[in-house]
Amino acid sequence: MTKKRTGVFVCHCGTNIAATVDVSRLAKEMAGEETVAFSRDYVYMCSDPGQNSVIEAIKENNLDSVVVTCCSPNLHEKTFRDNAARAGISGFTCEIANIREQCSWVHKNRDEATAKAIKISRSAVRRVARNQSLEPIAVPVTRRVMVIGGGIAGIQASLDIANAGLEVVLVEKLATIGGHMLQLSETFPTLDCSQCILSPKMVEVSRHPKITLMTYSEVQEVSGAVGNFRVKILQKPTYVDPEACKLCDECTVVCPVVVPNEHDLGLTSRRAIHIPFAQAIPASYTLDEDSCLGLNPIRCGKCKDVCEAGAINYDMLPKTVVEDVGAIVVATGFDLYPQEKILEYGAGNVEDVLDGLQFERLCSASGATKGHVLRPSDQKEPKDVVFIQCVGSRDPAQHCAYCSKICCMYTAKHARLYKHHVPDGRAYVFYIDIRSGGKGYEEFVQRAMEEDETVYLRGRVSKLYRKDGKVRVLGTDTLTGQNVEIDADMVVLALAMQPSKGTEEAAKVLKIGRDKDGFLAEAHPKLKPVESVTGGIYLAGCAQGPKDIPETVSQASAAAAKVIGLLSSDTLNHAPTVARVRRSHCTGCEMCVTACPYKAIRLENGKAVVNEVLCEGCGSCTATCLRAAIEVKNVTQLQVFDMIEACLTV
Amino acid sequence: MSMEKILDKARLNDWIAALAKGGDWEVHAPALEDGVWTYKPVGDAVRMDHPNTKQPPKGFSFPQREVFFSFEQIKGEAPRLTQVMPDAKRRAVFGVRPCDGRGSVRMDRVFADNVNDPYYQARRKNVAYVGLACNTPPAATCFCKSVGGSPVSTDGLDVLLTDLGDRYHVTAVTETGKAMMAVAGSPLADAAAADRKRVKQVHHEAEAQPQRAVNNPDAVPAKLKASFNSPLWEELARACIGCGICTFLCPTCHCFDLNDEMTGTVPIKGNRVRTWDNCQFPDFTMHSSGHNPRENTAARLRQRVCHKFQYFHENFGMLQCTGCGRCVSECPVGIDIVAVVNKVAEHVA
Amino acid sequence: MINIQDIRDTARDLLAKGEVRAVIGWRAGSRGMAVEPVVITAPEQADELVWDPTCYHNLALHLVEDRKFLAHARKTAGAPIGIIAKGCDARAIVVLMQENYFKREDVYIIGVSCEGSGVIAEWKVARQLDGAVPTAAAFAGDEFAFATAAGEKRLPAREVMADRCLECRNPFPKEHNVALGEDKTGRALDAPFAALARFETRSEGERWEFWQRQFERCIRCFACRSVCPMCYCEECVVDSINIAVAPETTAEEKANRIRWIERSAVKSENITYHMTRAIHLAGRCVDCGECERVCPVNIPLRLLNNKMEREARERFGYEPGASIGGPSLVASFRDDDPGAFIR
Amino acid sequence: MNAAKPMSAANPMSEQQAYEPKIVAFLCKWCSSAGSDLAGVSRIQYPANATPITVPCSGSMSPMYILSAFNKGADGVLVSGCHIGDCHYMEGNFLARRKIHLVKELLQFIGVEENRFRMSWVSAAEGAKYAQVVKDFVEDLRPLGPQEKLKAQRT
Repeated sequence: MTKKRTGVFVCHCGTNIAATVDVSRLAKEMAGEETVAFSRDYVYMCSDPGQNSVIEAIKENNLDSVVVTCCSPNLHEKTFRDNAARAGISGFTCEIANIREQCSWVHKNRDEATAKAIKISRSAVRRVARNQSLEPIAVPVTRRVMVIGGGIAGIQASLDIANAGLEVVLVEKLATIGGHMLQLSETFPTLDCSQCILSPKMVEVSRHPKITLMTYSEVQEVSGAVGNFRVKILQKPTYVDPEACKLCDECTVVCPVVVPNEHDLGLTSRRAIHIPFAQAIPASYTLDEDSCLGLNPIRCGKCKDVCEAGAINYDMLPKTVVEDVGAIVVATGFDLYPQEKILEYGAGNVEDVLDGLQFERLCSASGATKGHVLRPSDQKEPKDVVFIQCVGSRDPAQHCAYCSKICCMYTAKHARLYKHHVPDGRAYVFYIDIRSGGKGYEEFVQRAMEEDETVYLRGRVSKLYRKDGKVRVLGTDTLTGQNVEIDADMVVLALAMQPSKGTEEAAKVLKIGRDKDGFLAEAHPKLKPVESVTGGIYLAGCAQGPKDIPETVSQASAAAAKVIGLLSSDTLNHAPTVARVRRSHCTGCEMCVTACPYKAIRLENGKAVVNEVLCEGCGSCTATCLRAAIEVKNVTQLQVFDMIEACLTV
Repeated sequence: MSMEKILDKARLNDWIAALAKGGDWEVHAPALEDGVWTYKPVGDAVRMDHPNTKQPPKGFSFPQREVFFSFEQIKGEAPRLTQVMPDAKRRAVFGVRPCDGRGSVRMDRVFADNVNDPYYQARRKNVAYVGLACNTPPAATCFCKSVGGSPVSTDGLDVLLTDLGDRYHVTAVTETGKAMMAVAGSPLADAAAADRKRVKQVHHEAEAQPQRAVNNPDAVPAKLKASFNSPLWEELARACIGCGICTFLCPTCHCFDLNDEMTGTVPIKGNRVRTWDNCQFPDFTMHSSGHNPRENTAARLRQRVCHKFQYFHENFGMLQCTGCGRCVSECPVGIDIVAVVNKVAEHVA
Repeated sequence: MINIQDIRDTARDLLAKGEVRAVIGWRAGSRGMAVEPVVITAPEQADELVWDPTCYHNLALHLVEDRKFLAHARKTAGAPIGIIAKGCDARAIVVLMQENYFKREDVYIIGVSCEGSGVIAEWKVARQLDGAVPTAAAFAGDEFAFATAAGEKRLPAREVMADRCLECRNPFPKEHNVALGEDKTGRALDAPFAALARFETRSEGERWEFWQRQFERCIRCFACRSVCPMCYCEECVVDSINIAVAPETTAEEKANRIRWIERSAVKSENITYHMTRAIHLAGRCVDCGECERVCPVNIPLRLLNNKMEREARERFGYEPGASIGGPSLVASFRDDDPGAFIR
Repeated sequence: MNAAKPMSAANPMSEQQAYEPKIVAFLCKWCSSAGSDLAGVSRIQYPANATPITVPCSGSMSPMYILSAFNKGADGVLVSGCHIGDCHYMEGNFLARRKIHLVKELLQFIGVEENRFRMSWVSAAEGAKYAQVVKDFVEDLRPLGPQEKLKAQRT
């Protein structure tokens, strides 16, 4: 094995590093390392002249490897690896020593910081001394995409991707696509009808030749990696053949089972066999097996009897479908924070206290009251309506710490809609702050206050309870310092948004990370907002965090653009830092096979064999192998051993 | 001054104290620690009721680890070496059994006859062995007599003690031994005629104790030579697990390995270190090519046995084995060098 | 009580019918009372086989040796190999099969039950016999019978049995093709992990004082790993040179073996060696206690291995040697593994 | 006997002040290393005692790394990975949790001070937590003095 000729390039990062770390001493110390043939410091290594100087040094000094001691590898590892490649050496013989984030920025004492920077850099030098020159592995990709979730985010992403010519499989858990947006009455800040703008998109999805729609379906299992995922989907039986169904509605008439209608959030009821709503896509009925008397002609069978088209089939079975896709967009949306958890507001047990979505349904022309705002308890028009913002949001002590972002706007919208329906009514809004960032948003809120004469009260509601046929609301107006007491006909709570149950399930199945609040974690909060930490899996909509429709649509399109970019060529570059088996030491004990999270290792003739395409280089195998018979290239045990020594060198 | 003395057992400690004080000796004696008889620097009371120590006193002249020199390498410069010699402390080792005394004679042959090993010699010249004759019934594994030794042999010892019940009979064997006895002062009394007579009788009885035996030892070297390709070795080594007990506990095994131990410093520093090596380990004869000339336990067992009973004899005119029986009693699977030698010899005949 | 003739007949039969190519068992040794492992290949050798309380050896080790021997000689096994196996031997065989070291069908297990007894600890016997040299040992119910020059001496099993057998939880070889002797599982003369529990009452400082004395004594003869059926690696990670070489092994690989520890038998290196071994045995050690028995300097290695075994059992519900098909301890996990120690 | 006490009693005051614990901090690339980056970005100051080694995943932590760091003279060893459920490689930290539990137990069993070894979950968003983990560790290590138990003697 010939000794490496490493170049060390110490970056000052202006004063970011140089103010705390003695960069010239660092460069000098590194020159003393056995394998270092060249070492220098420079004010901005990542600048054009900086990068060019690295190329020059590589060529002039015949270097075969590079250590750049600078900022986090998350920022410039790619820069310097590409740069090394430009100089004709493998990018994988370039390593970054992070002496900024992990050193100069967190220590003040110059001697201590310099000493630590020397250790970090020496560690990188010793590591690179054993780095192999590697080339990326080209992996053929499946140019199909799965979108999970059929709300506006999933719909938008599907359409954008399909319009770019890629095949899309759209998986929706419910019997229809549309999501929460379809439940909304009008949308801020333009007050255009939600259904009117969404249903054309739904139709487009259903008719798009590149989109396969799978409703009433759930993703069960995902294997593989970016470029080549294999997804198992469970299609639940609807017991109705959508091809045969004539949408005559005879079946619902005879169905004896009446249950609350989810689409109307329980404000109306439906039958066990039902169509979620008139514009459902696919336009077909679903027999909900949980409430049905038994899918059995002996027990009931009325719907089957009445169906002239013979569309109803009690023997329909769940079906598992396997789809191969190259990328996945997760758009599994949100749920409202449960009203049951809001003990201070009666935990959902006080009549005429509604959540925001229920109020949407009250205002909606397709809703329970056909667009008349009538309170549920007595179907009378409410004259005093209290809207409470930040219910469950911004309350780290009891509920969610985060701001749900859209409640200020939709509460203003609710107040305005109410006033438009009941011009002589009085609308009160309790708020903490008004957050109305967005095009036309502030003006919208102003109009709610001024044109629609909504009374905005800055303060929290401490308590509400039923009193004399009304809801007594006790609050404080912190601006006047006075206690407020309102006997309301109806109260609407702007409940926090939380990740939907489906989001939680999707995270589990896809094994992607979630943040502390349970929303899907993006790879980088600023620079990779639509990427999950797992390659090939992208995020759209409220599954990633609370957002309104325009933002959701933007994010969905952004995710689509990422997917289209990813799948724009037939192959993907897979990092070559994958596991390698030392066959002489492998005994075939299979521990690595069991430990590998990617099922990338198998036994062949009694020895482990790595599928380099599936291997992500996590090193679980290395740590599990008792005989050091499997290691990740360029992070070998010997390299870590050398790094440990470098860290402890005196 | 007479060569023979009598030491009241109760005054053994006085002699040892005198050695430490008057003679500047660091005295070591067997101590029982966690069930293991080990030579330890003498603390309070010395007991010498040990059957034999688990390890022979070989380590006093040939420690398991010995630093030869330290080195330092600054990049681009010639390495700087500094020889590290053993300390000059004189060590008196009490309670050495005659088989181990004879072991020392054999170690001397290797490291101090034709070859000048400065580290060995520097230690050896400062070690004195105060032997203890074996006059209790021998262990089931003892066979010193059949390999030319005796339970009362003085070979390799400086002083020989013989247990006479409440007293020791003390004989100087070498000039060093005499000097050690000279610093004793009053604890060592002249041996009376009765004591001399008694000791002779004790020695005679000890030598008469029955032991297992290597049969016809004089013929063994030649027979082993003829056995080199015998399939019997495979059979004999079938149970061998390849551990290093037999040779690491042997009073005459002397193979070693050299390694550089780095200190994890900048500039690079380290020590060139000699450690015991072990012919029973697979890596002992491993070539860098992957070829191993002694590729199985049979070849390795043969090496051990033949070294003791043939090669050493060819080189130095004596059997290397001193019959201490450690390799027999400690073998995890009961491989018995006496049985092995006898079986092979018998087979060849 | 197992009749030795039954063992011999079984072995003879299997060999005669060619159902096995050899039988691993014990025969009388040449030094004192202890038996020695033997591999017999002919029916007439069956009469050499013995079964007594000095059958300490975990014969699974010799299965490993057999596989290595075959691999080295580039021979294929052909018929299965027979092995006489105590409870602990059988557990070891199960772990080896779990790790694909053998296929089940390649091994014919002649299980022998310890029947509520166990093997002796020689040092305990020596202490009790007070100078008398035993030349043979035999099971005698709750006692052991020793033949000495002064005639037969009997000692209570409880007094001279090896600690590992006193604490044994599974003295019956559950995995077997044929089993001899009565299943007396559940009999434990001492509570499992009794010695460990006693040791753990010591303070941190006392523990360190104890262990450093033990490890300082280690001479690195590697008898502990040589005798261990689980230490079947071609080459131990602590050996810093490349013994195992395949045709494709590169010069770089040969040069790049890590020296996790130096060859010097000094405290720090000895500790690292023994800790490495304990970690590598976690979930694999079946507590046959052979490492402790063979240690020439009496390092209580069972304590270390027991510690790992009990952790695996109590924290992870894992029992080594319980099933051939189960996942290995450190290659698997449960969602509710304890994590309170993590900040 | 408490090993910590004689150590601090034996060392004169000046040496005590000079003693700075040397920590090797194994950080997983995706969470803890990113978390430490965030500490940097947020300019959260913490002691310079811990030298980071970035490994792909806490699941890649061979127990040998920990033993080796102590053998080479680390006064403390830190292993930090993603929170359970957040592993970039899905299951690596589950494997690590089990394996490292055993190493930790073994270290304590042979009498190495509990505070010499530490494991933490630090996410990419927990810069402040990383700083706190290091701060706490250094404080806990200080009274223990230099780690001599497992450190190789090379003279």
